[in-house]
Amino acid sequence: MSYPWSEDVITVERGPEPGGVGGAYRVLGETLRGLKTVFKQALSKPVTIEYPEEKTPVYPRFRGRHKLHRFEDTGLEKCVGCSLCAAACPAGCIRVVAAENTPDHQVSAGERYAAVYEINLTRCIFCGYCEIACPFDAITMGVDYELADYTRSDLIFTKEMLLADPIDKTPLRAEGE
Amino acid sequence: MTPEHGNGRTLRARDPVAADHLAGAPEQAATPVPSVPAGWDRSADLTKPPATIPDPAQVEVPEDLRREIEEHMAKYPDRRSAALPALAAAQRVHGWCSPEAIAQVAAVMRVTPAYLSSVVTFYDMLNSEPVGRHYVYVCTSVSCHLRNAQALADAMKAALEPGDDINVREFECLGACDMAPMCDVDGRYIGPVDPSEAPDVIAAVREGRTPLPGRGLGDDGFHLPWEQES
Amino acid sequence: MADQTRVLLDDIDEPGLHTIEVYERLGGYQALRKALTTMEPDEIVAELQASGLRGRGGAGFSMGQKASFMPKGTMDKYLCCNADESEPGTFKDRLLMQKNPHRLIEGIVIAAVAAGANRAFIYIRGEYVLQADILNAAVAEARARGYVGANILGSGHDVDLVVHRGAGAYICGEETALLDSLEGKRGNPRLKPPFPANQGLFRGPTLINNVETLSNVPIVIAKGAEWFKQRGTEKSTGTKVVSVSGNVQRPGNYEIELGIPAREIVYGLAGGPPPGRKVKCWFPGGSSAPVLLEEDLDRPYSFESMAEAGSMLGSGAIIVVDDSVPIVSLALRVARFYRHESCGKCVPCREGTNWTVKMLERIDRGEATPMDIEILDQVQQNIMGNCLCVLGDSMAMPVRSMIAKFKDEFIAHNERAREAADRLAVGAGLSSEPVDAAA
Amino acid sequence: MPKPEPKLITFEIDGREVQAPEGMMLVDAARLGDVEIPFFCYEPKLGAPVGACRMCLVEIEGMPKLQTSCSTPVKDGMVVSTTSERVKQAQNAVVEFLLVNHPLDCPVCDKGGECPLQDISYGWGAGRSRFIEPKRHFEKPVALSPLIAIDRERCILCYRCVRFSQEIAEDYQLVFLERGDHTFVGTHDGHPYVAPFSGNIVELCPVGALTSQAYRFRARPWDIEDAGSICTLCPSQCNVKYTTRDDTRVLRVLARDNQGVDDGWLCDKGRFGYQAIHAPERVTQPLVRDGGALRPVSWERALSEAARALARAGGRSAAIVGGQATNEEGFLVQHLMREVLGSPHVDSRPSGVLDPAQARALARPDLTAAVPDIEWAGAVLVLDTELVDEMPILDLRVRKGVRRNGVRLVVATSRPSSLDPNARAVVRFTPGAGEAFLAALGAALGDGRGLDELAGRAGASPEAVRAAADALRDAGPVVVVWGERLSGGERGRQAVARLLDLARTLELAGTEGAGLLEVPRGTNARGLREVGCLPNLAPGLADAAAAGKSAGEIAAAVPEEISALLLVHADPLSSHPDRGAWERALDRAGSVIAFADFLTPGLEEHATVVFPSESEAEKDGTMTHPDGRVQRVRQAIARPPEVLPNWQVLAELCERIGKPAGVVSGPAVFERIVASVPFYEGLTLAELGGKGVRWQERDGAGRVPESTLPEGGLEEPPPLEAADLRLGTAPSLWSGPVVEHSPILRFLLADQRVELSVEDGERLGVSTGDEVAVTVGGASVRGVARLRSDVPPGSVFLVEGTQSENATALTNGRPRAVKVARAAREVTPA
Repeated sequence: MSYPWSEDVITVERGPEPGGVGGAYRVLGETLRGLKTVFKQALSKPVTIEYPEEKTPVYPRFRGRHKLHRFEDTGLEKCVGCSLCAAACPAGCIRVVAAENTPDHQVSAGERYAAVYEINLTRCIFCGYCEIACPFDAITMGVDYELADYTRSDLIFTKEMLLADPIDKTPLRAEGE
Repeated sequence: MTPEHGNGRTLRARDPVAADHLAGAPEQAATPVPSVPAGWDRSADLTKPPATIPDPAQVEVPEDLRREIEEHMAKYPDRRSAALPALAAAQRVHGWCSPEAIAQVAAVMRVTPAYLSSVVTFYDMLNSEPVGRHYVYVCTSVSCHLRNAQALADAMKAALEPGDDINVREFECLGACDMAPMCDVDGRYIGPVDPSEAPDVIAAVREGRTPLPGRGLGDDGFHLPWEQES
Repeated sequence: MADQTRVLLDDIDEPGLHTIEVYERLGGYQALRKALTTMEPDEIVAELQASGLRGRGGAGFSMGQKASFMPKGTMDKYLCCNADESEPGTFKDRLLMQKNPHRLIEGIVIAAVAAGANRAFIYIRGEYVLQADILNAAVAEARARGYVGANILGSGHDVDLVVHRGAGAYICGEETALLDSLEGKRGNPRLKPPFPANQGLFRGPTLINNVETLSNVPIVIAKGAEWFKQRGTEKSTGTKVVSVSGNVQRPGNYEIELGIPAREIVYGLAGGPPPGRKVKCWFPGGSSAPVLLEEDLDRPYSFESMAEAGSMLGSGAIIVVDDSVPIVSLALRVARFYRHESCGKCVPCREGTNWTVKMLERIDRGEATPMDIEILDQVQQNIMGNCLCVLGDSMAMPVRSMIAKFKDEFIAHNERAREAADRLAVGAGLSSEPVDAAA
Repeated sequence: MPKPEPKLITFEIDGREVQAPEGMMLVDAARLGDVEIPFFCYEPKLGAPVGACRMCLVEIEGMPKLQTSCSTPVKDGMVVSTTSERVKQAQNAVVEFLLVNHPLDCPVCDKGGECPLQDISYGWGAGRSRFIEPKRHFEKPVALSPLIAIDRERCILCYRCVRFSQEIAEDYQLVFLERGDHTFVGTHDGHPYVAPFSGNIVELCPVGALTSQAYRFRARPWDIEDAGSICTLCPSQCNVKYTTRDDTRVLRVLARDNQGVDDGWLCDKGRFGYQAIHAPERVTQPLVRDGGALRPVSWERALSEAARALARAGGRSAAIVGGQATNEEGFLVQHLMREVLGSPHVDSRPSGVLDPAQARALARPDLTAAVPDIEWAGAVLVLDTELVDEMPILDLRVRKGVRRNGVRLVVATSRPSSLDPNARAVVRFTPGAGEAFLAALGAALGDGRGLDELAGRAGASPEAVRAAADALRDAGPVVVVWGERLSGGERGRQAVARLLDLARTLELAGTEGAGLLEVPRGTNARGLREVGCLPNLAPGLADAAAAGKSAGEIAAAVPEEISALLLVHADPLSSHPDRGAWERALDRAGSVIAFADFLTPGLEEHATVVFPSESEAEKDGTMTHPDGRVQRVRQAIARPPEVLPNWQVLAELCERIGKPAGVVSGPAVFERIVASVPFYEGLTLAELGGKGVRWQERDGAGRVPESTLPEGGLEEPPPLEAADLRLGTAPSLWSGPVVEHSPILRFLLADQRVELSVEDGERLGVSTGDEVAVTVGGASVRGVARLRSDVPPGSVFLVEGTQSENATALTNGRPRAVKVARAAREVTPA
């Protein structure tokens, strides 16, 4: 099943060659467009956000603090402790220790669950690889960015912390706002 | 999360992949679930001891059976060759290859019961579960299939009554395609058999008579309807 | 109506042929006497080779050549008679063993002496109870007369013969699976090489031949290779017992010379399909042979010609299918047989037969798409040639040939089944579609 | 059968020329040319290939069909393609077929990340499956045994586990049931698969179908690290890999293939015994007896109390070294005793005295067989040892030799052996009559004079002895695997003399591949002997300056001549014969100082100071295999905070008593050993590396002290005393602290059972399952009777080393006549 090379060829549309009269017009046009932006900003009011009273809204795709999820119907954890997030993590900040579900102690939907799930947020680089690696959508990147604390050890988030909703909701910005 | 399987088995929601697979494919819920042999789901009974070669001192073997197995063992350069005849003999004594029967054969042959279990479950004529002592194998393989063997098999099953000590089963080719549709009653081939004769056959087996006398392969003067009598 | 050429079946209707008295009266055991008292083992092998006798079990390999592969030496050597006749459509060995057991025994002893084997086994399928009893009685008679046992006819040759009953497994007809089964194990085929002629039963060199092949041996020895070669074609010498079954008016065993047109067998000897029916397709060599169509009946019935037609002569079992049979049900029946009989050792056969049955069931229920028929065909291709033994191919070949020759019927069957299922579903109120839309 | 020497041939694979030994399977030979052929079922360790998985199909020029490369030996000039279109299609097809019923639950599967099926699907699969029917689904996982879980959905029926059970362990308990696509792996009638080597199937499984109950879900492959070491639980000293997590926990033990030692297998004790390392009952801090009970104390206090007690006792102290001690520990113990305290009393053998001349003869390099010699010998004599209990991995080696190379096996033991069915000749002799048996065998090998009389003295049948002699005679090189039990007891010296005489008769010394191989009681018995832990032998098997007392004599000499006992990895109450004498000795000793990882009842009651000992995974040092292979024990995980290395504690004791040992590290102790043992000359830890080195194969081997085999002058074995029943005892693999403290192994823990012949059972009115008492002198041991048809009448067997009712209560190094009676109507001891 060979793959025809022709399917991979992408035609690139190029602009006109630089130089000449057309080139000079284009340069002038672009310069004016740039100046327009400069003058507009120079005349606008400065933006000041009164943090922490007021919080910067973030885009929905912002990668903030991680969240672990449960199934809505059964309340079971989605995480099965497969440790793929830990494997994918370039910072090595996730630690998972799995254990086996028993009929009287059913934590997740699979055979196994994460007995320990810790993310060391002081090390996390918020790359989102854990989210991509997760085969069950059990971990996603939330939008919370308020991640300051007095001691480093408090920033090692445990499973319970990651499963819980944050106390303050971070305001969201609509796409394109 | 726990769709019922067609065979009454409940799929536990322990396997998310499996569960999602089924939940997300409603059109497949109608398709029959693969047939599965009983042992697949069975856990080992951890209270039992491991099944090693039984000590002859611990197993009592009927004298006739022991003698027959030993005779079979003597016929071959390797005693294990006697496994099939020995198991067949034990099945004649016990009705099926019960764990007890296997233990007796294992004790005489000095092999592990598992060795014999694996042989028993491989062959169609050795029964690893209790069945009737008499058997009626109805051939439903290609040639018989072409001559409506399925109807005969269904008629045989329908003719069974509760309490019958008869094992009626559809069987793959019995090597008697000229007699199709045919059946094998306790080793006697009879055919061609019309489905309407099924109750008679079953009744004969039940009562210990010879079913359809004269129409068995080894019977005197047996010939197929289209053959001239010689 | 065509005639049979009766060589192997010449005295088959003689009453009491299975007893040694009648057999000897008709000239039995003379070939054995000739072979043991006047010929060296090498001469017997040469004679068999010269006769061109080909194995009648399915593969059609030269019997004499097979015997010549047996190594010389003093190690324990064995001969196995393959009497595990289980290929659907085949029932010739049953007849030979039941009616003329002594000729088989005679052939076995001659072949064993030729191969240098001093232990022989008849592996007979477990279902053949009557035949096994007859054989056992015949062996006892032959032993009492000194044809079997130590120092046969004072020749110094020893051949011990044991009738070993199987217990119901088609795969044990495969020669290496037969060896495993005879050793008391599960009947799983073995890897080849080593071939049985080098390392077979109990790790000793072993010659394995079919009942019909071995029954021919006394004839070859008694009448000579030249006489034998005059029958049949140049490459398929001798006569062949053909089992005809299925939708014909007179199913049965017919002995013919190889090379006569198949139509003569199907229409002439077996009476053709029932009145008003036409031949839809036919298996020329048991259920594992690719099916042929009506027009192929005019081909000569021989090993080469059947191979040329894209099928095979196999064990010489013709199954005739008439036009009342839906091809999907036939394919499913064949596939189910092989799924049931697959030993499960190698992956393509185990999973391939299983998958094929599931796809055919889906077509039968009308749940398939035309792409599925494509996949079904590719799965058969993936099975063929990739398995440990030929069982996988035995399903793939006929199923593939049916797809190739009746593809439209597969598609039509699926369509019809789907429409029927839809109507049923609507009737039961299971479908979301409005009733009038379906009507 | 001699080891074949293959010659090199050249073949072509994927366009490159590759050299390979002739007859090598193509799949292996391809690897020599850096061509990888995928496979599942192929495993050369399991014997002949089965060709079941069809994954390794390749195209070979001149062959019409694709061939399985696992079963095709390479030939000169062969042209092979593994990348042709046909091969690729076959590979895709097989992967697709395999995944037809294999669940895609890799995230929850223990094998995920180290799974051949995953790798091969990625590497050689088509990437998608066209199978849209529902897959099989089952309850999962189900137990196959308390040690192993089986997930039949995932099984691809590759034959590896069943082949292991049938062809390697030969227990034939694990089989395929049903056939076709219904085939599954199982046991007879739902019995669990419990056998000494069952754990190996977990390692063999190429998918996640067989998983270890102990390891299930503990970690994923990227969470763990491997640490190579050796197993120290028995003299087999199998090479292992500890799977560790976070440097603090051992999660799993895997085999590390070393042809010279273990052939890549492990017994279940070695595989699952690691759990004892993390058992809460383990001693992890120093204890001192205070107010009648052992209490945790500081190291300072424990060390000073121990040093004071030893210094006070001086020459009246004695040391018992257990088999688990490393060479370093053993060397320091004898140094502490001989050089620091001036006491010659140090012993590492539980019973009897080894004559110095005999010790040197047994150590002769030309007389010692290496482990692989068993596999290629002409004949193997297993003498007075039950390998499966005492050195399990050798049991597999013997089976392999018999199965694959037709080695003639002769079993000569008192108790029926698990190797009996494989043996060409089996001799049963009366317990303790090994000497007489050897005399009879010598007679049978010679002119046969007096054979009947001698066989009678051994309680053996003369025909059996003759059959054994016939099997050994002219067989080619003979390896004698003999149990240390033979050399124990009162007549041990005479028995060893007979053994050496047999070696002379069979010309073991001059023959390549022949020799003696001792199965000692302690793991490092050979090493300890060579570093001087015997009462009359100094390091290097030199004569000791002053002869000390052997273990039995030490027990008898307390308290008159000996007041302080140093027990290093030893509890004589459970491991040494004559339990009564040891009870008295420990009771009366002024101080009992122990190195231990578990408080056995003997220590619990009698020890005055207990130093916590490192577990095998925390230790660094060397051990010497019974065939002379010096191997390294390497630290895999961190020690618990309060545990110090034993060598350091011993060195500290030397220093506190006033004569510093002058060693600053474990390797420094090894250097001292190398300097003191002439035949270890020049050995370095680097040279030992991962697989160890047999010192016999080095230049230093010539420096073993001179010895000659005795000729003539052998004493006649004593006649059998009249007795109703004679007692034989044997250790069980499933006894000892490791089994007691590994939760997963506890179900195997050996209980005392009394094995009797059927005849004796009937005579005494005892049947299987009865509670009976075995009585001798004033002592008695209770157990459950088991009538066995293969036990010879007149013998009765008990287990040594059980938690309670230990058979050592009845043994004193002499064959003893015992009485057996139902416990309910126990007779008063005569």
